[in-house]
Amino acid sequence: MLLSIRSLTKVFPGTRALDDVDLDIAAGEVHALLGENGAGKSTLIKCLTGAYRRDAGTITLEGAAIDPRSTREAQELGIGTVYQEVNLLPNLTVAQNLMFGREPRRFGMIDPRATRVQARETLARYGLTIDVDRDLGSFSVAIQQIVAIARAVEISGKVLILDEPTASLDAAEVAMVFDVVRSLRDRGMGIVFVSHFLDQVFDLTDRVTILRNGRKIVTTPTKGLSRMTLVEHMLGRALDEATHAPAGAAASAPEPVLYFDGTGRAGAIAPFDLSIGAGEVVGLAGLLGSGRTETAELLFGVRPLQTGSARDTQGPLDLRSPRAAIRAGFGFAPEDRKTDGIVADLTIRENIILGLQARRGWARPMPRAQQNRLADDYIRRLDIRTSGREQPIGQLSGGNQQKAVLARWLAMNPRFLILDEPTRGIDVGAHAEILRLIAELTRQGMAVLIISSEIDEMVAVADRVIVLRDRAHVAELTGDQVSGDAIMRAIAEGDLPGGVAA
Amino acid sequence: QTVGFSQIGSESGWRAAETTLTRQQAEERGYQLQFSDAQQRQENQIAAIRSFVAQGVDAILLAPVVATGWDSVLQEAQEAEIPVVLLDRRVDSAEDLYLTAVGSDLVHEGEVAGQWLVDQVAGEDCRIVELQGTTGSSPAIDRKAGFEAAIADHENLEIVRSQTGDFTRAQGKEVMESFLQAENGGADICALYAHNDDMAVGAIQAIKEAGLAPGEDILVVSIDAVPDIFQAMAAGEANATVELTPDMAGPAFDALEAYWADGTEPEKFIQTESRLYTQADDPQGEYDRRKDLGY
Amino acid sequence: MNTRALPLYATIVIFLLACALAWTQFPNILSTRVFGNLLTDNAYLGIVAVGMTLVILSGGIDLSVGAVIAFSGVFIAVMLRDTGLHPLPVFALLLLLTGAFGAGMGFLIDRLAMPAFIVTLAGMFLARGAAYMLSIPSVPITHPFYQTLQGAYVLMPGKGRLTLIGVLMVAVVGLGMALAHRTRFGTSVYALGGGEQTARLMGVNQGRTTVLVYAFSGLMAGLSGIVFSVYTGSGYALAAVGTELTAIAAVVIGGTLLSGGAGYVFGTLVGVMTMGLIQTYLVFDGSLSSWWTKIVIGLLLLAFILLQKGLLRLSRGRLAGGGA
Amino acid sequence: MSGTLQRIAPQLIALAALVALVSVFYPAFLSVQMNDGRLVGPVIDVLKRGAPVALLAIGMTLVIATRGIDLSVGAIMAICGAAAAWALASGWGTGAALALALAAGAGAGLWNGLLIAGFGIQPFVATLILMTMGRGVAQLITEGRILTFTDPGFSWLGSGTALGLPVPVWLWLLAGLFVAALMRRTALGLLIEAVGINRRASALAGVNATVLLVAVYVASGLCAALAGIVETADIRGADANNAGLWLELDAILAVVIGGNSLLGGRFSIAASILGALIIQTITTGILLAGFPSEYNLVIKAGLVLVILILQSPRISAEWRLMRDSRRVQPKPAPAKATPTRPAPEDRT
Ligand SMILES: Nc1ncnc2c1ncn2[C@@H]1O[C@H](COP(=O)(O)OP(=O)(O)OP(=O)(O)O)[C@@H](O)[C@H]1O
Ligand SMILES: Nc1ncnc2c1ncn2[C@@H]1O[C@H](COP(=O)(O)OP(=O)(O)OP(=O)(O)O)[C@@H](O)[C@H]1O
Ligand SMILES: [Mg+2]
Ligand SMILES: [Mg+2]
Repeated sequence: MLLSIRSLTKVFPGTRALDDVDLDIAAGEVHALLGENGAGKSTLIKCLTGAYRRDAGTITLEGAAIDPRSTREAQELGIGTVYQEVNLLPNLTVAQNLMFGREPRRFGMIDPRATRVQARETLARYGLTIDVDRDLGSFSVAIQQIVAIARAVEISGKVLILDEPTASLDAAEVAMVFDVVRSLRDRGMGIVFVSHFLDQVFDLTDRVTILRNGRKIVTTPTKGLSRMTLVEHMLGRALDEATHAPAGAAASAPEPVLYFDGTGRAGAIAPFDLSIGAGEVVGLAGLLGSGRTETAELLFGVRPLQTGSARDTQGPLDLRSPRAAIRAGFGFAPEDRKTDGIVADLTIRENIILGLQARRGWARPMPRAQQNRLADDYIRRLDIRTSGREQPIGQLSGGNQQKAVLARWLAMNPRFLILDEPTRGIDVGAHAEILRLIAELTRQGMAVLIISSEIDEMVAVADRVIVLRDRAHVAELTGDQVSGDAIMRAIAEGDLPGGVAA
Repeated sequence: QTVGFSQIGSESGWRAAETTLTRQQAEERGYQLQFSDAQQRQENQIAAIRSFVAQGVDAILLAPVVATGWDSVLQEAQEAEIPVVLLDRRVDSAEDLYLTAVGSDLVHEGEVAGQWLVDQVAGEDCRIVELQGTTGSSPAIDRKAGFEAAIADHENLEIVRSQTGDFTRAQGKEVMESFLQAENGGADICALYAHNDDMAVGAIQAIKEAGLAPGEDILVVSIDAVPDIFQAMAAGEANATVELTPDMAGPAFDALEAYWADGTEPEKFIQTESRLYTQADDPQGEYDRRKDLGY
Repeated sequence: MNTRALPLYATIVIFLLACALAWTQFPNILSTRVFGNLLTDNAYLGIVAVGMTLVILSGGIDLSVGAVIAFSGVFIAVMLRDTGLHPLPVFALLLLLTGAFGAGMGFLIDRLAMPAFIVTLAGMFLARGAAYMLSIPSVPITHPFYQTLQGAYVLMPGKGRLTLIGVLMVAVVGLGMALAHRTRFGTSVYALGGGEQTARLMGVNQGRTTVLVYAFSGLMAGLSGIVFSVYTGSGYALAAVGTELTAIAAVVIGGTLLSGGAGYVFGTLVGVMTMGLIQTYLVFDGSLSSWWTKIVIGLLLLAFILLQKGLLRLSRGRLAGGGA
Repeated sequence: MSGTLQRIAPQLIALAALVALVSVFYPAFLSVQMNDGRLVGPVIDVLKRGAPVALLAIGMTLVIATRGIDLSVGAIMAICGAAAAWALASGWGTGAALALALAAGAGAGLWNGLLIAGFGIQPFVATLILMTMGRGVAQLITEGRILTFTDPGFSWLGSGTALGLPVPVWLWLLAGLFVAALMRRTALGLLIEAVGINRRASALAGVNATVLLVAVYVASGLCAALAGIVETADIRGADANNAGLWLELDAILAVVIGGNSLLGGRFSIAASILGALIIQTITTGILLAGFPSEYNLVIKAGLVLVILILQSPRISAEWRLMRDSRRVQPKPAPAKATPTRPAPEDRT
C-alpha cells in the first residue's frame, strides 16, 4: 500500500468527527471518499495532511510511519491537497499562488519572469490561458479552483488529495481535470477524490470508501457497485429520488410578476430583458465567467444597475442595494458561502435568523423562543448535522454550512429567490431534499432564479433556461427545449468546446 | 528681518504664553516671524532649523526640547552665518555654536523653592511630597536637583514620596490623591513641592476634597507663576511660587539687534530672574496682570 | 495590467503634484538643499517604516518601534560613556538586542495567538521603560567616530548635502524591496497578510515567518535608533514618541493596506517623503500656530488619502469599463 | 446571567489576583471607610480614577466588535472638555455646556463614521487623522491655555458624590448598564457582531452595515465625550494639551484584557469595564506602593503581559485540555488548538 491509515480518531468538543477509521490508498488508484455532509471526509483529509492534530491513529506512507505536523511537512512528503474551500491567496497573483514555495530563483532571488513562464505552462495543460500576473482574487471561484488543482498536482509527488474539486466546475473543465488525474494515476500516484457527484465517482474512481457519522462503513471496488447500494451505504437508508417535473413545463407559462427591462452594467453584463412569473423557476446556464453571477448580483442590487429598470405589477422597484432588494421581496443565496454567506463565529441559530432580524430592524428583536423554533425547524428539515443550534456555524462541515445559508433565505420567504449554485457541496440526500423544498416553495408562488453548473439539476428544476455567453444573455430555452443536450448545445454554440475566453 | 522660531510645542499654558509673547515682540519690532511647532519632538526641531537655513532666515530662535544633540545642526546654521539664540532651556553644545541663551536657571528655581520651605518651617520636622514633571525632561531633573540641594543640609526636611505627575493638572490631582491615601489621609504630610503650578493646582483640589486645607495643613510651593496659582494664593490655598517668565524673546531680540547692528557678541547666558512670590506679594494683583498674557 | 499597483501609482502622482504645488508657493523648496534635508531628516523614519511595511504586509502591526529607537539611543550613549567600547561593536550588540526583542514579540504573537497590537504595545512600554532605567537625563555622545559619521556627506550642486544616513535609508529601502518582492520570505509575508489560515494550508511556515518579520522590524528599529543617534548625537529616553504612528501613516500613505497582504516597499519611501514634504511646507509657511499646525497636518493627510481613493476609483472604473 | 459570569470569570480572577498582589505592597489597599456620607479608600479611588478609561472602553468595545479601532477618543475627550469649559466660561448654564460637549463628541464620532463607512477609509487611518487634528481643534478652542471655570454643578460630575459613591463611578456604571442592555435587549448586539465578523455577508443578508458602523463610532464619540466631561469637571478646567493624552491605548488595552478579539465579533461590555479596572488597579497600585516613577512603565508592561499571556487563547486551550484529560483519559498527541475562525478576508 502507498498510504495506510489505521484507527484514525478525531474529537471536536461535542462531536466525534472521526472514529477509528482505516483507509488504504494503493499506488496507481483513484480512491473515492464518500459520505453525507458532516460524515468526516474533510476532517480525515486535514488530519492526514497535518492541518489538524489527530487524537489517535497511525499513518504510514510507503511503509514508513509519518506524522506531518503542518501542511508544509505533508507537502514535503509528497502529499498535495486541494482543500474543500478554495484555499489560495486572493492577494497574490495567479503565478505566485501556483509557484508558491517552489519559485525558480537566480542568485538567491526569485526570478519573476521564470515564475510567470512556468505558471503559464502549467495552466495551459488545463486549457486555461489567463493573465497570470493578475491577483487571483479577481477571478471567479471556478478559475481559482482550477489553479488550486494545478498547484496541488504540481507539488504532489506521491499522493494527491482532492476535496470536492469539481464543485463549481462545468462539464468541460471537469473533463480536463479528469484527464490530468488519470494520467497521474497511470504514473503510479495515489489519488483521493471526494465528491458528491456520483456520476463522477463512477466515471473516475477505482475504489470507494464510505464514511458515515465519522465511522468507516465499507471499502469496495467501484466497478460492480450499484448507485442504489452506494447511496444506501452513505445515508444508511434508501433514497426515494424525486424526479421533479417542472411545474410550468406542462401548463402554459405563468403571467409574469417581475419585469427587468434592459438591465445591465458596463463591464459586468450587457443589458438584457427578463420577466419572471409567480411559481416559475428560471435557470441561468453558461460557462465559467459567462456572467451568471453578475446577472444575479445585478438583480439583487449588489452591483447597482447602470441601465434599465425593474418593476412589478404595482410599479417600479428600487434595487439600489441588497437592502432595497430585500424590501422589494427578493432573496439571494450567494455562490461563495465562505466570504458572502456565513458569519462564521455566530451560531447556526443566529445565522439562520440574521436576515429576518435585519428586516425587522434592530429595535424589534425576535423573541428567543421563536428563534429557537425556527432554527430547530430548519435544522431538522434540511438535515443540518450539528451538535446543536448554538454551535458556531464555522465549525460545520462545508455542506452543512451551505444548508444553513439556504435556510436563512428560505426563512425569509421572499417572493423572488436567487440561488447561485445552491447545492454546491451538498450530499445526495440533502440535494433531493433541497430540490423538493424549492418545488414546494414555487408551488406556493415563489419565483426562483437558479444558477447551476450541473446541467442535470438545471433540467430537473427549471421551467425555462437562459443561456449566457461572454457576459450577455444569448438564448432562452423553454418547455420541451429544456433538456441536457439542448442546454449544452446552446452553451457551446459559436464557441470552442470548453474554451474559456481569456 | 526674518526670524525663525522653533518652538517645542504647546504642551502647557506657560508655553502658549511664551509663544504669544514672542509673536507680540516680533510684531512690535517689525520682524517677520517664521514659527514652527515641533510637537515635542527633537527631530522636528532639527528639521525645522535646517529648513530655516535653507530658507535663509536672518536669525533663529530655538527653544530646545532636550539639552543634547544639537551640535551638527547648530554647526550647519553657523556655516550659513545665521545666529541662533536659545530660549528658556539650554543645550550642552560648545558655546561658540550659538549666539546666546536666554533663560532661567532651572536648578536655581528648585533651590529658591527649597530655600523658601526651609525658611518657612524654621527647624520643625517636615515630611514633603514631591510631584515631578515628565520623567526625563530637563526641568523635572533640574528642579528636583535644586530643591534637594536646598534641603540637603536640613535634616528636619525629608522628601517621603515622589512621583511623576507629567506636568499636568489631572495627573497632579490623581497622584496627590494617592499620596494622601498613602500618608494617613494626608495627616503626615507637611508640604507639597510641585515642579510646576499646574500640578500644584490639581493637587490643591485633591487636598481640599480630602477634607484638608491646602496652604495651611499642607504647605504648597511650586514653580512657574502662572495666573491660576496666584488665584489659589489669593484664596490662601497655595503658599509660594517661583517665577519663570515667558518673556524670553525680549532679551533675545535685544541681543540680536545689537549683534546685527555692529556684531556685538552678547554674554553667553542671559539669565532671567527667578523671583519668588508668596501670599504677601499681592497675588490678586499679579493674577490680574497676567491673565491676558496667553497663559 | 495589474490593478494592485494602482495605489502605488496614485501615491507617486499625488506626491509629484504636491511637490509642484509647494514649488509654486515657495520656489526655494525645489533646491538640492531641501532635497538633501528631506533625505537626512527622514532617514530614521524611512528605515523604521521599511520594517513596519513588512510587518503590516504580514497582517500585523508594530507599535514598539518608537520606543525601541529611544532605547537604542540611550543604550548606545550609555555604553559609549561607560565602557569605552568603539561604537561599531556597540552597534552590533544593539542590533542583536533589538532583533531579539522583535523576535520575542513575534514569538508571543505566534505561539500565544495574541494580537500584535497588544503585544507590541506592551513591548513599547517595556522598551521605553528600559530606556528610563538606563538613564533618565539625556546623554550626549562625544565619541570622535560619531563626528566622522555626522560629517560624512557629499556636497551636491546648490549646497545640498547628501549625508551618509540619507544614503543608508535609500539603501535600506532597496534592501526591503528585494526582501519583500524577490524572496520566498517576502512571499510568505504577503501570504500571511492575505489570510493566516489559508497561508498555513498552502504551506507557509507561519511561526518562522512571524518571528522573522518582527525580528526584522526590531532590527530596523535598532538601525533607525543608530541613525537617530547619529542625527541627534545623543541618547534620550523621551525621544521619538509617537514615531510608530508616523511610520504607520507613512506606510499607509504609500499605498499599503493596513489589513495586510497588499502594498509595496517603494510606496513607503514615497509616503515618508510625503510626510517630510508636509513638514517642510509647514516650516516654510511659518505662519501657523501650534494648533493650526496639527489641524493642517490632519487635513493634508486626509486630503491625500481621499485623493488617493478617488484616483483609484477612477482608474479602476476606467479599467473595468474599458478592458472587460 | 450565569453565561455573563462565565464570560467574565478570567477578568474577575485577574482582578482578584492583582488586588492581592497590590495588597502585599500596600496592605491597606482594601480598607474602605465612611467619611461624612461618602466612601473613601484606595478601592474607591480605583473605581473613580478608572472612570475615563472605563467609559472609553464601553465605546471602544463596540467599535472593536465591528472590527474597527478608534484612536481618536483621547482627542475627542480634549475637544469635548474644551467645548464644555468654553461654554461655562462664556456663561452658558451647566446643562447647555453638557449638551454642547455631548454634541461635540457625537459630531466627532459622526466624522469618523462617515470617513470609515462612507468613504471606506480604514478605521486606523481615519481615526489617526482625527487623533492628530482633534487636539489641534481642542487647542483652538482654549487657545492653548487651561480654561478654568467654577460652575459647581459641572464640577460635581467630576468630584461630587452621590449615594456614597463618587459621581464618575455612577457615570460608568450607568453608561455600561445602559449600553449592555441596549445591545442585548435589542438586536443591536447581534447585528454589530455580524457586521464585525463578516461585513459582506451581513450586508447581503440585509443588515444595514453602513448605518451600524456610523452609529458605533458615534457611540464611541459620546462615550469619549462623557470621559472628557469627567476629566474636565475633575480638575475644573479644560487642559486641551493633556486631556486624554494616550488614553486611547489604555482603552484598547482594556478591551483586549476584557477578552474581546481585535478581529471583531463577539463582545462583552462588562469584561471591557473590568479590563479598565484592572489597568487602573495597576496604576493606583504603583502609585501607592511608592516605586520611583521611572519604573512605572516597566511594571505596567510586565503585569499586562502576564495577564494577557495567562488569558491567551492558546494557554487557555491548554488548560481546558489539561482539565479534560484529567477527566477523560489522556490522549497521545497533544492537540494543537485549531482556530475556529476562518482567515480574515474581507476584500472583495
Ligand atoms: N473546527 C471544528 N470544530 C468543531 N466541530 C467540527 C470542526 N470541524 C468540523 N467539525 C465537525 O466534524 C464533523 C465532520 O466534518 P467534515 O467537515 O469532516 O465533514 P465532511 O464529510 O467533509 O462534510 P461535507 O460533505 O459537508 O464537506 C461535522 O459534524 C462538523 O460539524
Ligand atoms: N476565463 C476568464 N478569463 C478571465 N477572467 C475570468 C474568466 N472567467 C471568469 N473571470 C472573472 O471571474 C469573475 C467572475 O465571473 P462570473 O461570476 O461571471 O462567472 P459565472 O458566470 O458566475 O460562473 P461561475 O459562477 O461558474 O464562476 C469575473 O469578474 C471575471 O472577471
Ligand atoms: Mg467537507
Ligand atoms: Mg458564478
